[in-house]
This record gives sequence, structure tokens and C-alpha cells, in this order.
Amino acid sequence: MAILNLVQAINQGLQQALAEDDRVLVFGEDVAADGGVFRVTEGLYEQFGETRVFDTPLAESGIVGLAVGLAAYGLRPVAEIQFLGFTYAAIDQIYTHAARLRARSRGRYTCPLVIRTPYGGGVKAPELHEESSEAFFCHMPGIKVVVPSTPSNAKGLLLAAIADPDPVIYLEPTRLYRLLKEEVAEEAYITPLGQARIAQAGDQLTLIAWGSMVERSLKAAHNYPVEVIDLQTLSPFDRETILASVKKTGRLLIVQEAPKTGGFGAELAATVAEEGIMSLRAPILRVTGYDVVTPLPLLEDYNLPSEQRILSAIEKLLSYP
Amino acid sequence: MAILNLVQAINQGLQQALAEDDRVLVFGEDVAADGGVFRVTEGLYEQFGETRVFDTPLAESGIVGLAVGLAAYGLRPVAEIQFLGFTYAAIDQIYTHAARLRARSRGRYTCPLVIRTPYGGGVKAPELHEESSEAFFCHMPGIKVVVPSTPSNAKGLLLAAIADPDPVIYLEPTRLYRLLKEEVAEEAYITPLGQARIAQAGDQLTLIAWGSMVERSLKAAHNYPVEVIDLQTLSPFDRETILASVKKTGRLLIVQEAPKTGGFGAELAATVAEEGIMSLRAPILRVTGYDVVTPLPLLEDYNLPSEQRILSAIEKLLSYP
Amino acid sequence: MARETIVQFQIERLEILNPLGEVDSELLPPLSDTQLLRLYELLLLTRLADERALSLQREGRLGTFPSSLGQEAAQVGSAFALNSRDWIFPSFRELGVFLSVDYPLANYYRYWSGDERGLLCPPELNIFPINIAVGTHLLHAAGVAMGARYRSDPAVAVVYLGDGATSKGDFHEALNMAGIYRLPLVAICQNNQWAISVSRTRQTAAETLAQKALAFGIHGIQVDGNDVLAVYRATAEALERARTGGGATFIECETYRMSDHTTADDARRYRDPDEVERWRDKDPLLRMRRFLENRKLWNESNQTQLEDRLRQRLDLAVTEAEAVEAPVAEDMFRYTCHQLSSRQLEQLKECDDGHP
Amino acid sequence: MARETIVQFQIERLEILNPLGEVDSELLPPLSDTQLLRLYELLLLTRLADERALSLQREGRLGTFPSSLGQEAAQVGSAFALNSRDWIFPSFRELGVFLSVDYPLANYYRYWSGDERGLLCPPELNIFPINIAVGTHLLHAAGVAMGARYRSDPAVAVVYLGDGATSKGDFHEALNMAGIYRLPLVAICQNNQWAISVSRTRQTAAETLAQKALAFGIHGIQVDGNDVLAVYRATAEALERARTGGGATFIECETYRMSDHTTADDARRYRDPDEVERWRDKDPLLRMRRFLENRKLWNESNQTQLEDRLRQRLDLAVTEAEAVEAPVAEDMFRYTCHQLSSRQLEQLKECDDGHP
Ligand SMILES: Cc1ncc(C[n+]2csc(CCOP(=O)(O)OP(=O)(O)O)c2C)c(N)n1
Ligand SMILES: Cc1ncc(C[n+]2csc(CCOP(=O)(O)OP(=O)(O)O)c2C)c(N)n1
Ligand SMILES: [Mg+2]
Ligand SMILES: [Mg+2]
Repeated sequence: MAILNLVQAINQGLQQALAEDDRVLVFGEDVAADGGVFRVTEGLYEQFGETRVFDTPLAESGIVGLAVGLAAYGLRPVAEIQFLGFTYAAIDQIYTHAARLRARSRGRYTCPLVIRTPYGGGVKAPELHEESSEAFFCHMPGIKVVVPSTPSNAKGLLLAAIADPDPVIYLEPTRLYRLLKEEVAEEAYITPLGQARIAQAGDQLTLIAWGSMVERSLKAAHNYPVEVIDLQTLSPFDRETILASVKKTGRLLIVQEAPKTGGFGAELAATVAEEGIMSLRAPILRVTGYDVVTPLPLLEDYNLPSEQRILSAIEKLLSYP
Repeated sequence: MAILNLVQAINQGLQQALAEDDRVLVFGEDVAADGGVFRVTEGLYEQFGETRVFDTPLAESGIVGLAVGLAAYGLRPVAEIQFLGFTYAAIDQIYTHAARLRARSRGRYTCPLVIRTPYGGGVKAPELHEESSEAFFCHMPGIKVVVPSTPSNAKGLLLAAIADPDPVIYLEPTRLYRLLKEEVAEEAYITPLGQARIAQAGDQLTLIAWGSMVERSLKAAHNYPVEVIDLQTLSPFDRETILASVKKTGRLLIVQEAPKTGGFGAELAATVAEEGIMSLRAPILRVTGYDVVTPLPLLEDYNLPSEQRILSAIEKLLSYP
Repeated sequence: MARETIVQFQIERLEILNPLGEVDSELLPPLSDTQLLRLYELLLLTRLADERALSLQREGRLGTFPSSLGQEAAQVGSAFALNSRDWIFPSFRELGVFLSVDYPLANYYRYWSGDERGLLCPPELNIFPINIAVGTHLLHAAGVAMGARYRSDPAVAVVYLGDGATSKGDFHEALNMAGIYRLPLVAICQNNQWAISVSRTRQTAAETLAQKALAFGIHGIQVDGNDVLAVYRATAEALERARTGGGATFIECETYRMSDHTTADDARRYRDPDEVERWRDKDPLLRMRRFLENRKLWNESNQTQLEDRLRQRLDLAVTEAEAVEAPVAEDMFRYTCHQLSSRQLEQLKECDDGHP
Repeated sequence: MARETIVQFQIERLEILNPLGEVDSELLPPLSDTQLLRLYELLLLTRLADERALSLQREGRLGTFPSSLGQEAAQVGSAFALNSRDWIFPSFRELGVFLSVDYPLANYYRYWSGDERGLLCPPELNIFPINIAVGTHLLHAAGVAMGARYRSDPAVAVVYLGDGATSKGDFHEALNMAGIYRLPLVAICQNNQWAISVSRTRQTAAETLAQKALAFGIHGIQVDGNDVLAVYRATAEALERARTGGGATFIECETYRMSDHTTADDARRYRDPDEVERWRDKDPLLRMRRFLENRKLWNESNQTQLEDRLRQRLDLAVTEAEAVEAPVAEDMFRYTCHQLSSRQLEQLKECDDGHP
């Protein structure tokens, strides 16, 4: 087992998928000779050649639409969109087509594609490079949304996403790319989709987070009896694990980077308010990005939920009897 | 005062806005000579000519991007997208640009545009003609989302949207276009944005709905002590009215057409679970469309919340002590 | 240092069969009499099936329907050139294409009655679902074309679109990719002069649609879209080019939408009836019939017999379409994804139990 | 009935000043000596300001920065032709444009240090915010062009884009609209041969970018983008056309990105250093300097003096940029919308109170 960071773990996952299955194709802007702007696809073009790993023109809707066709043809496209902020131009292809091809064709065609894209704040990057709009995709029946939070689950979830018979949006938390390192099993393995992970056990408060907020929440919750649930898959999300935890703890905190209103945290809160409210001893709190236009680097630390803000919410919730 | 249906009320609002303010321009696919596929813009081209009311090519991203430029220049574009299902191609322009122009330019440029679009189910129309994806827009800081439910508020909210200094998505419930008729004041008036309307007073249960679900909820709630809140504006939504009502009733039901997971109802539930949970006597229920690809006409009645489903939820909630 | 021309282009137009039924024999494609007769049969079948759809719609037995009237040659002529393994990406107005490749007409009707089961493509064909989001499907054709090349499959991706679709960004992104990757793709544009109420001249300032190919470095040609032989020939040439590594072709078929946009539309609101009349003289069926008659391959009694036979076929298709049982709630869930989530399963149960 | 050419096109290339500093005097635009000297000063200012940005970035005083090195002529030559009331829609690599119209350099630097206040355009200019979402801003130019025409305002909308941007759907939708509505719009494409690591030849199969204009029925021309006089002339002609109702123009300036894509990029990973060397001989500053020297308008000591003067100006701009106070939480909320919601106000309060 080697010590890998998130970039290396994803790279290894891609490499193994390409090696094992000739249906897998990797493409996007600058993924070939350049190896991707974050180097996630480094070395793949050299190893597999341009029929397997290739650059596209600068056309995000095009990239996703091409992937839909390739997937329908029977291949396993893994498309990169350079940053989540540039998927907005591809939402039509994602929601109108990738999400619906199976339904529209009554199962004759399927759409087993993966869209990988770096997302989230905390890296002092320009406009549209730090978006956190996962909620859009979580409201699209037919689309799965996966967010890794460690090198190990990054690799396992990626391989699960590639193996999945339906379209998956795979969001890579940019802030964690090189921040986290850990031992990652050398062989190919799958971290199942749709299952959350208990990142820290606890019995007084359930804290749900995903992506880069898992790291921050773990720091904040370190000395508290908090059960930290790393969601891993947002759609479909692991209701069972959440409800079981809330039943035990009676308190729920949700931490999300995205703007508060209409974020995916709202769905989690609503689900618990509908199905688990009887075990609650306190309001369901959300620590989130603010309802503002994602700020440029000099202001971003004001927006991204800080350890301090998470901590305050934990303490507030624990103060409920 | 004349008796108008929703189409006529919106048409009158557009006519008055065009007449009063030469900054107002109306455009989109088939809005000129054809008067719009639902006849909402009928007669405007004849009255105001092609510099004020004009057809565009078949290009939704283009329509919205054009509106952004016109708005920045100082005009008041009112763009029609033929159906909500076709706004997906324009989400990049809406979220990347319309929503952010004020912020990006630090107030030098603003974006007072309105995007009108028919939405929602129940009219036996083809694919993509019955979408209900308002939640996407409610998660975009910088964008307002308005949904009328009666001829009167359709006109007043439209005029408020046009007068608003920021971008507004104005969703017209297709099912109500010709279903509802009522007296509508002849003169121009404004129904303020951001304010909900109590459509039926009641003290045992708060039911929140918008658009075409208001009509159905009112039917279902007719004989029950239910306070029906017609949200009118989804973003920013009227928290105060909702919390005050829930404080009084202790029970909350949300009715939405859209697929359940990640719909705007989740935000309403989450808000109450965060800020009003102490007054709740029962779980927060949601009656919604299912988490499926929007079906074609033969199946749509299975998906659209029916009076019966709303009624069952009301009775279930009222059974909580 | 100068102002100099660095590149030059020209766009050609192909016409073979004129409205009088006369042909340019040099350009006449090498088709047997049987094939020529078959082309005419398909034109007629399309026209009659379209007529039937409109009358079913009036009786409330179909939903909103987009008529192909006047565009039969563009549809039949192109589809007739395809191999059965080629992939077809229809827009929403391609009845003649579906009929030419033997897609079950009952299914086609069923789709337009609001039943997704009508889109279940038989295994022996590769037809994508009818596409409502105008212009978005060219990208899928590009993807399939790339997949076919990757697998050394000689299939070509053939995508149908209207003049309105040429304004969409996806049209541009797809054909640009087709150029870059030299994809085996043929885009068949039925320029029927209208996109609902927006005329071709208000859709783009380009003199022809065919010249849009120049933006992508792919081949472009205009054909008389009411001339089934010209459409066939241009398509056959483009398929040949695609199969032999010559890359993509954009074919503009100049034709005319003789009907309203759909049964929900009233074209009198926005277009001059005289324009429609002028196009009536260019009818694609009439000229093919005259051609066959001139060649002594056809006469009045053949016509009557064929019409009868086709009408019987239509009756059967309608019966079949209407014999099917209504879809059930489960049909709405089943194809959303491979495996339903626990929430979706609950919803399905609620829906099954509780529906009025 | 035939196969006949129905339309023909040609694309011209304009070159006036060659790398040796020789000019085609027939094409030389009517500029005074002062103007010619000013052009050179702007070229040099751009180069030095760019150099300074790169060194500030290395010192951690600026964020990621996209260099304009090698593209100065395309930027300065075009911007110099504008009126102060024309509207400018920059992409993200137009330092020379900002400098040519006297946008405060301190603001420009501030923006690239991650401060939105750098985008507050002074009232005397009409510059849209720097645009990161490639290709999306052509539509805003179309909207402003339409607005200007509606108000009988002689302003032209001038939009800058790269070769990569020509692949985006919005490019197509915008220029198609510019054609249909005959908008007063000029699109200036800096074809610097690369979009990060994707070369121009992998961006499109079209022989030239200029010919993409043919798809929209607008005017298209290629110019030597390292020739400030050719760029100036082509832009001035296009502006004149736009102001006199002749519609939109697409200008392809053939130039080269001499630097990495941004300071976060390493171009050695994907491009041949020889290619960069070959373009060095075509340097846009050198040829203009030779031209001025040939005309006896310039000498070594002018050069030294100017460099000193410009460097002082840069020092001031940097000082000014860095003198500004850090933005505060309220700056993040204030411009989200005209009036904050009750929730936003609460959030602002929490943020103000609670920030570490
Ligand atoms: C993206 C999108 N926008 C709008 C519509 C509504 N609409 C349906 S058909 C049509 C016109 C299409 O024109 P064209 O491409 O020429 O095809 P035709 O109808 O003439 O066959 C429009 C605007 C749509 N279906 N998709
Ligand atoms: C829509 C979009 N996709 C991707 C990116 C990431 N990106 C930034 S610049 C760039 C290349 C742009 O190339 P070009 O248009 O030629 O401009 P240049 O960088 O050469 O000036 C890319 C892919 C982006 N900013 N926007
Ligand atoms: Mg058409
Ligand atoms: Mg470039």
C-alpha cells in the first residue's frame, strides 16, 4: 500500500479502470498531454494513447453530449469538466439527456457515464473555480451524485461510479486534492455508491457533511461526542444511516459549503423533519456558505464554513437538554 | 374590472409595462406575429412593433444572454423561454451571468431582466413541456423566483418582476392558464415580491404551496382548518409568514409538483426545522411529484400530486394530537 | 504585406428530378426499378400515415402531432440510403424516416399518444428516441460516431434536424467535434423554411444553411429537398464519405412545411397562404409519380391498389396501437435508473396503492 | 437539374507591417506621428505591465495571472480604434485593451489579486467585467449592441475572445444573432494558437477561424495579429461598418501566446519550444519599433526614457493597488442583489460577528 493524496488516488483509479476495461475512455479539456490542470489524468495519455485518452475542444455541453452518445453506444466514458463552474453550460445535456436516456428509450439505451469535476472553495482560485452547486444535480432523477472526502474513498467511489450502469456526477473537492494523504490499497476496489460512512462515532449529535467539509467537521468535532457522517453519495443518499444516527443522538447538524438556501442540506433536514422528527431534541441546524455570489479569493474565507462556525453550532446544539 | 384568465392577465400586464416604459422589450421564440404558443403575447407585436416585441432564433442560451446585455445597457428585457424544460440550456447564462453581474461589476452594471416561462404539469403536453424545476433557480443567489397562482397575482407579480432591479424568473403554471378566471383590476398594480399570501385562513395546519398546487391544495383543504399559504415568491421566500403560521398551527404540509428530493419544499421544511421546530406537533410532510423522470401524458396523472394525496396528508397530520 | 484572399469556398446545390418528373440522367442514382417503386411507396406511405395521424388527433386519439406533409422526400430519400446498422438520431418530425427503416408504425402512433413505450426501439434497429429538445441530439450522434469508429464498426451516425435547430449552440459544438475528430456522421437538415413562426430568413443571416459546414471544416451541400432522388444521392455520397474516413457531411434539404407546425399551431397567424401555394407545385410525391409514369412503371390503377393496401396497413397499425393496455405507475419508475432507491421504492408503493 | 455552385466565399488576410518593420504604404492607416508613437508606447506599457504582474505573482502579491506576452499588438491595435463610449467585453487576457483605454492599472492588478473591487469600471468607460466563463460574453455584447441601436446610440459593442472560445455554443448563438439583427458588434478573436494545451488545429477543423463568420452571414477577416497597424485598420473598418448599419464583423488576429497559459500552467508539458522560438521573430513590439526607427521617430534614448517613465507608472500602480484596505464581509453581500433578504441580513450579521 502506498501513501497517496487525492489526486494520486483518483489517477490510480482511472489508470486501473482504463487498464481493465477497454470500454473506458477518458476525455475533456487538457486531460491528454497536459494531464489535466490538476494533474489528475497525468500519464494516462502516454500509457493508453489518444484513442482512449483525448482532449476535446472548449465546449462543455459538447463534452457531456459526446459522452451520452458514447455511453449509449456501449462504452464507459469518463468525461472531465475542468471546474464545476463550467458544468452550468452542460446542464441541459446532463438533465435532458444523460438523466433520461434510459427512461426515454424504455431501457433500450443506457447512459453509464461519469462526469468528473473539481469543486468547492478554499484554494484561492478565480471566479467560477470554487463553486459548490451539487444541489442542482441532486434534484435530477436519473443522476447520481458522488463526493469523495479521502484518498481511499476517492478511488473506491470513482471505480464504483465507472462501474455503475447509470450516469454519475463525481465531484472532487479541490481543497483536499493535496491536503490529505493516506494509505490506499494498490488493487482496484469499489466503495459502494449510496452508502454513507461513519467518519467519527458519537452519540450526542449527528453531523452530516460531504467533500471538503468532512475534513473541517472532523477537526471541529474532534473532542465532542459527535457522530460525523460522511455522506459519500448525495444522490441517492443513505437515509437509513442518517435516521439511525439521529435516532440515537437526537440532534442534527448539517455542514455544507454551498449557499444555504436550497442547498442539499435542506433535503437532509427535511427528510429528518419528515421521518425522524420524533427523536429530535433540538432544532436541525445548518452551517453553510452564505446566500451570496461566490466571492473571489480575498473574501472566500468569510464564506466557507470555518472550523469555528462548525464548533459554535456543535456547542449550541449540545446545550439543548 | 374585467374577468380575465391567467393568460389574459399576463398579457395585460405585459401590455401595460410596454406602454408605460419604453425600456421594456418583449422577445423570445414565436412571441411576435404568433403571439406566443400560449397566446400570452398576443397583440403586443401589432401594438408596439418589432423594435419592442420581436422573435428570436431558436437559441435559449442566446435569448438569456441577449437579455443580460440589454439589461446592463439600461433596458428592461422581458424574455420568454417557450417552456421551462428549455431553460436548461440557458442555466449558464442565468447563473453565471444574470445572477452575478451586479456583484461582478460591484454595482456598476445591474441586470433587471425577467424570464417568463410556462411550467408545470397537467396539460398532457410532450416531453420537457411539463417540467417543474424551480428549485434550481432558488439555489442561485442573485436570482429571484416568482410563481403566480391566480390571474390577479399573475398580473401584479409580473409588474413587480419587471420593476425589480434584479433578475427574476417568472414561472407561469400552464395548467392554470385557462382554468382560473377572476376579476382583475384594469389599471397597472404591483403585488410585492417576497411576500406570501394567505389563500385560506386556518389554525390547525399550515399548508404551503405555489403555482398550480395552490389551486389543488385549496380544493383539498376546503373543509379543513388549514391555513393555505400561497408562496408567490420562492426566492426570497417569506419566512416570517410561514413561521408565524406554523407557530399558530403546529403542523406543516408542503405541496410541490417537482420531484421530491432536493425540491424547494425541502428548503421550507428545513427552515421550519431550524427556526420553528419548537412549535411543531407533528412531522413535516411533503406531498410531491415522485423522484422519476417526468412522464409523458399517459402517466402524468400518477405523478402530479392529486387532491386525494393532499387530502390524505392533511388528515394524517391532523390526526397528530 | 497585403490584403489577400487566403481561402475560398463554394457551396453546391444538387437537383435531379424536377417538378415535371424530368430527371438529369447523368446524376440519376443507380437504382433498380424495384427500388424506384419502393421509394415512391414509402413517400406515399408517409403521406397517408401522416394524414391518418392528423385525423386520429382530431378525434382525440392522439396528442399534439407534428405533420411531415411536404417533407416526405427529404425523409424517405435520406433514410433509404442507410444501412440497417447505421444509427439514426431523429428530431421530432421524421415519420418518413421511421417508416423507411420499418420501425413499427403502431409504436410511432403510441408515442404521440403520450406513451413512452412507443420509443422502445426494436433490437434490429439503432434509432435514438425522438428528440424534443431541439438541436441537442447532434452531440449524441457525434458520440455514437466516435464509438463506432473506436470499435471499427462501419455504422454511420445519421442525425436529422430542422432549420431552427441550426441556431442552437449544441449544433455548433457537435459539428465542430465532427470536424475535429473526422467522425462518420451525416447531418440531414430539413430546411422547411419555418421554425414554428420564425422563418428561415429570421433564423440566420447566412445565405444558405449548407454553408454553415464551412465553420467546422466539414463538407456541406444543399439539395432540393423535395427531390427524393437528389436527397438519396447526396445522402449516399455522404455515407460513403463517412464510411471511408472522409469525415462528416452537412446536408441542407430545401423543403417546405406544408402543414401547421403541429396540431396545436395555426400557421395562418404568421405566414402568407400564397407561399404555401407556391410550394404545392413542388410536391415531392407528384414529381416522383410523374417520373415513374414517364418510365411506364406506374399508372392510375397501380396507384389505387397501392393506396388501398397502405390504408389497410394503417388500419392495422392503429388497431395495434390502441389495443395495448394502459401503462401503469410502475412504468414511470422502472426506467429512471437501474436500481431504485429506497425512497423511490416507497414512492412506487404509495403511488400503486393510492392512485385515484 | 444539376449540381451547381450557388454561393461562393473568400476570406482575406490583412498584413501591413512586417517583422522587419517595413510597411505596405497603400494600406497604412492615416495615423499621425503622435498616434503612431502612442501605439508603440501602449505596446511597451502592456509588455512591462505584464512582466510586472508576473513578478508580483511570483512574489505572492498577485494570484494566478494570464500573461498577454506576444499578443500586445492584437490588444492595443484594436482598442486604439475604439471610441471612449464604445462598450468593451473583455475575456480574461486583455491587459493591453484595459491599458489602451486608460482603465486604472491598479484596479486591474487588484482584480488578479482576488479582489472584486478591481472590476468596478470607472464611469467614463463602458467595460464589462473580465469574463472567466469562456465564450459566454459574446451574447452580452449582442444585447448591448441591440440596446445601443434601440437608443440610436452610436456605440459599438466590441468583444474579445480567444481561439478556444470559438468552440462554445454561445459563440455561435451570439454571432448568429448579430447576423440576424445586423448588430453593431465587432468580435476580436485573438487566435494565439492555444487554448491551454489544446492547439488551434485541435480546436476546429476549419482552415481559418475567420471563415466561421460565413455561418452567420457576417463579415469575417483574418489579420496578422502581431501587426498593430493591420489590427488597427481592420478594427477601424469594422467599427465604421458597424456604425453605418453594415452589421457585425468577426476579426481573427493571428498571434501567439508566448507565455504559459497562466502562472499556474507549464506549457513545456504540451508544446514544442521550437514553435515558441519561431514566433519570437514575429514579435509585435520589435517590428513597430523598427518601423518608427526607420521613420526617424524613435531611437535608443527615446526607448530608455520611455521605459523608465513607464516603470515609474507601474510602481505607482502597484503601490496604489496594495494600499487599499482589505475587503470586508459586507462586500460579499452588498452586491448580491439590490435589497438583501431577511435571511441574508442575518447571515451578514453572523458573518460580521463571528469571523475568526
Ligand atoms: C430547445 C428547444 N427550444 C424550443 C422548443 C419548442 N419548439 C419545438 S419545435 C420548434 C421549432 C423547430 O424548428 P425546426 O428546427 O426548423 O424544425 P421543424 O419544426 O421545422 O421541423 C420549437 C421552437 C423545443 N422543442 N426545444
Ligand atoms: C467555459 C469554460 N471552460 C473552461 C475554462 C477553463 N479555461 C480557462 S482559459 C481556457 C482556454 C481558453 O483558450 P482561448 O479561448 O484560446 O483563450 P486564451 O487562453 O488562449 O487567451 C480554458 C479551457 C473556462 N474558463 N471557461
Ligand atoms: Mg423548420
Ligand atoms: Mg487561445
